[in-house]
Amino acid sequence: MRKIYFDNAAITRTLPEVKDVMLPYLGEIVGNPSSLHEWGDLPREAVDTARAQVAALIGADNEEIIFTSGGTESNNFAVKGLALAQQNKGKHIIISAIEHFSILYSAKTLEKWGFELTQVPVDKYGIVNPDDIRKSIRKDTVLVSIMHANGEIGTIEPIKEIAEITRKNNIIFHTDAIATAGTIPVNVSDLGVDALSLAGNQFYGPVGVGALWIKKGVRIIPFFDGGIQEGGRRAGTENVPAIVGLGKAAELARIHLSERMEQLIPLRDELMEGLPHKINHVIVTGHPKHRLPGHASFCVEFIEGESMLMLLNSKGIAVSSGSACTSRALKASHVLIAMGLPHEIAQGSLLCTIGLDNNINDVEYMIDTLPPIVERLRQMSPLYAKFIKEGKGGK
Amino acid sequence: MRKIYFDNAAITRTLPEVKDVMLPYLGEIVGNPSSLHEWGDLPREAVDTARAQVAALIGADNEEIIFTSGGTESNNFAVKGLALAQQNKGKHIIISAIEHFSILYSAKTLEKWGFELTQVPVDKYGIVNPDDIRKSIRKDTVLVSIMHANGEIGTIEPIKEIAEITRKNNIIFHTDAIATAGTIPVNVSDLGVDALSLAGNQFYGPVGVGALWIKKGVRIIPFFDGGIQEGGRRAGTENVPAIVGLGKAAELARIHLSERMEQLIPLRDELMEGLPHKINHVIVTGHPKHRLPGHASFCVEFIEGESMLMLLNSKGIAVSSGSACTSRALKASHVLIAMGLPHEIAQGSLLCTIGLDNNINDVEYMIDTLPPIVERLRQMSPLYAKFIKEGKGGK
Amino acid sequence: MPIYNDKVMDHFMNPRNVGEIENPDGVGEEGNPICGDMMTFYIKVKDDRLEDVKFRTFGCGAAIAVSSMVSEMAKGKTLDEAMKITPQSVAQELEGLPKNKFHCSNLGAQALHKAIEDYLSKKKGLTKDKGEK
Amino acid sequence: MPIYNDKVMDHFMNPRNVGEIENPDGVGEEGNPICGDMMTFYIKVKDDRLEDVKFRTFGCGAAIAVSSMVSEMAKGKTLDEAMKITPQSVAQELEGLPKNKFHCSNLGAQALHKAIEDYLSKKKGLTKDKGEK
Ligand SMILES: Cc1ncc(COP(=O)(O)O)c(C=O)c1O
Ligand SMILES: Cc1ncc(COP(=O)(O)O)c(C=O)c1O
Repeated sequence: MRKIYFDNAAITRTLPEVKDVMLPYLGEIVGNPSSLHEWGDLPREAVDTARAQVAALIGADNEEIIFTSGGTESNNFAVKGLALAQQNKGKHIIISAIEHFSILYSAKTLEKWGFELTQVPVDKYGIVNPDDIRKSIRKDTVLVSIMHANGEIGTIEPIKEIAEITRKNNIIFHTDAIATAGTIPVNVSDLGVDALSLAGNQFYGPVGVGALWIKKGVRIIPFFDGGIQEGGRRAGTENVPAIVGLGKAAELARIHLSERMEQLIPLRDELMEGLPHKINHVIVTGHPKHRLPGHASFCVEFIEGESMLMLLNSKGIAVSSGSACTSRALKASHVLIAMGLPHEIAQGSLLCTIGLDNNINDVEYMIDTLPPIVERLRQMSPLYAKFIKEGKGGK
Repeated sequence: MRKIYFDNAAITRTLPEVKDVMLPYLGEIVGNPSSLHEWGDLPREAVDTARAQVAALIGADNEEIIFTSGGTESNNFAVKGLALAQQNKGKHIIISAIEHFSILYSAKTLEKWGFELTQVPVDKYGIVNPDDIRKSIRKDTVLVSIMHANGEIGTIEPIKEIAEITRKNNIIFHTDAIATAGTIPVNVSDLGVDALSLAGNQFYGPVGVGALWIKKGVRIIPFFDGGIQEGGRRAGTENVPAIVGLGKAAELARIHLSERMEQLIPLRDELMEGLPHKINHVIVTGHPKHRLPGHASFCVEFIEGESMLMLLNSKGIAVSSGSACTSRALKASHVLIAMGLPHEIAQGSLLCTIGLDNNINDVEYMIDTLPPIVERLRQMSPLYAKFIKEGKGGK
Repeated sequence: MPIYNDKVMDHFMNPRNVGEIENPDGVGEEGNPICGDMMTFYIKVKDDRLEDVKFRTFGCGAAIAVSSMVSEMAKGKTLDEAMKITPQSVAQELEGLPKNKFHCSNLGAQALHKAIEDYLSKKKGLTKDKGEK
Repeated sequence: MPIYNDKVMDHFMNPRNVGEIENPDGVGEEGNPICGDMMTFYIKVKDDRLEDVKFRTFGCGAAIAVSSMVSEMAKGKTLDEAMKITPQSVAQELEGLPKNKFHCSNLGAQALHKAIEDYLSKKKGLTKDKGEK
């Protein structure tokens, strides 16, 4: 059977070039970068090279990059570490209503520790209005964290505009760029932010490694207490193979960024037009234009996402529903609800994230495969029966 | 030139069998264990297998294992998470004076958060007296964390005896078994502890992965906020290749544990006897018998560790001085100081950690190579000159 | 290891008794789309036995499989027997459900029970109002 | 990338001017073993110039390399010139030191300066007590 992987928001394939640079560090080369003897030299050099590669991807200085175990750690580190470092200044933080759980629940933890949290709303496309940030700022606001793009609806946020506001107000601004770094142009100076999270598994690098960029001079409290690795800011023996792989993935992403985007955008647009054209009562979620290159997301009315996902799976197609990272929670996505979608429509969330392995045939196969599946589930659905009888509930 | 790696406490070589099981997850198999489609099946199964392998190594139930990014995360998670989960009960914790920095500084962070910390002393061999734990327990003590063995002096602590005390007093007991799990028999029921940290890079598994075992029913506050991976206790996309590698390393360690110990112990004993026999004013640090199989540690008087390490390196031998993980801090080891060694003697710390790749020839080469190095540095040392003139300062 | 076993997958891929009964003797609805699962059961009763059972379900894979299994278990049973179908017995017949999907199997049995109760209360009414019909 | 550059390594592996001067004109000690680094410098002065410089050092690779470099830089210089040797100039001659090792280079220059001061204060004493000698 044909197999099509349309779930690149969940995890991307590690590229062969990335694997190749990791291999020597899986047994052949032994040594701890912190070691003073020569066994430490190669690993230390490899980590330094990777640091430069990651820095180059986002236009940062090498020493501003801190390696972490992934996106979730970077986000926990940023939100908690930046807030705690400033708690004498104030205890109010601002995030959006559609942040990833790793930001949202880190902020909720800060609430338990005595911080106050404001969640700014989003419009029907999932876009944060910079004016809402401006209005939410108080004298004791010390941190704003708004994601660069949302992995569930693909919408890209106006980070630059928000940064102008935080800068004027002297407030530290962190952005979760896990869905964007390595996928669209990300330059920390252009964006004007103070801290930025990224993760390897989102742009064809290894899983289990990420980075936090912190602008020189910005203070942060370490999240991992212990040894003095990463300049004393992140303890723990460096994960050399993964870091080396992240570096290579960053280099490849930097070099091939525009050609990758040129490959993905037409496929995305085809899918975003094709599905609602073929199936009634399908809503595109997220912004129609300001969105990630390979990201097409929908709500299919009257049916539930998991059953759609499973039937697509039976036809060889991998997609996601709701938050890619936590679809097992099976709660209506907080992102879709924040955009004003009713719960029953949010339940029909379908997320196709196209990657470098996909081509137009995959998209066409998807457009052909989904309609009978939707039809079948609708025939089973009491909501659809009601709608047909009463003409109610459709959007 | 001959190359001898005697720094297995810093990091061990990843075994080929471990690498082999990791390889398919570096590109060939794509998928997120949390995904509901079939791309999630293999990675999920692989993580479950690894969980069973790690559980088998320490005699635990599968669901009690939480995968982490390494030893430092496991220790941060345990100390902070177990203390915070019980803060309504009390805010006093007990650790030893020789814990790894990841325990020590996690405890110091808890102090900043309003907890009180007692550090129990150790004797001249680095052994914690269970009676000191008993005496330190207060009404509001909620957590005791004592390491199973110290990576710097090799001493194995009387965990079982301490567990009897904590159990009687209904206090949660965590042990940092990062230096022991996979190296000597570790069984959580035998030990009687409530939580235990381990890390792959200490027993020929991959770096960047560890585990925290928590006894069923023991409450912990997550350290990584975010998604619901690892049963909601550790957020973040699972590092499948590393987890799979950890599982394999655990299996190999379980099967070959006694033969590995039988290989290492004679080498260690040869070194521990040989060096002080060949060189005057060399002190064995740690317990002469209750110590890790491959672990030989010394203080060489009148000279400093790093210069010794560098001259050994120039002869092809890798050793450590002071804490393997943080030798760049270049502070006199808190472990040696806690054992009552004067600072100037602690500066001469030399740590040879023998691994599976070593044989008796390596040990003999070391015993032949070190004396002229020591002699040379002593000839340069003002302390030695003083000692020779005044007969003072030796031990 | 797929998240659902073969039996669950079979009932999900080939659900039995999907649809609606015209002029049903009883109808039971449980759950709501806001929570993610909703089931409507229709029954036809003859001689105190479930002559026919049909359902419509909005929900996840487990919800559909459970509905199908409940309909199959119920069909042909007496009303008393059918009222004894429990979430546990449904999950057992399905040879296990993922832990976080267990609530779905509650809904299946409950929707069936509601349909039976609907039938019983209608019958009571009918018995009382016999003359009028 | 080794933590020390070739020049530092050369001075560490082949330190110049190790040892003690018999009947030195000045002795300077800096640091202490508790902190991990200790250096003793011995000087011989002739016509206001450092005719000979020797040292003994207890410490890390950087401490030994710095001592060696200081001794080499100082030898042959006038006392005034030698007093102008700074931690920066030593580190520069060594073509750089790791950041966390920079304090070692402080000790080297300081120990030399102490030896010179020791000589100067002794000389003063000598000049005063000339008659007695
Ligand atoms: C925007 C965003 N932030 C954070 C994360 C969490 O990353 P991870 O699960 O790799 O730790 C994700 C995951 O895909 C994401 O899309
Ligand atoms: C006893 C002990 N605990 C904790 C650690 C920290 O482990 P890691 O640096 O791999 O995170 C080490 C490191 O060797 C150790 O020996």
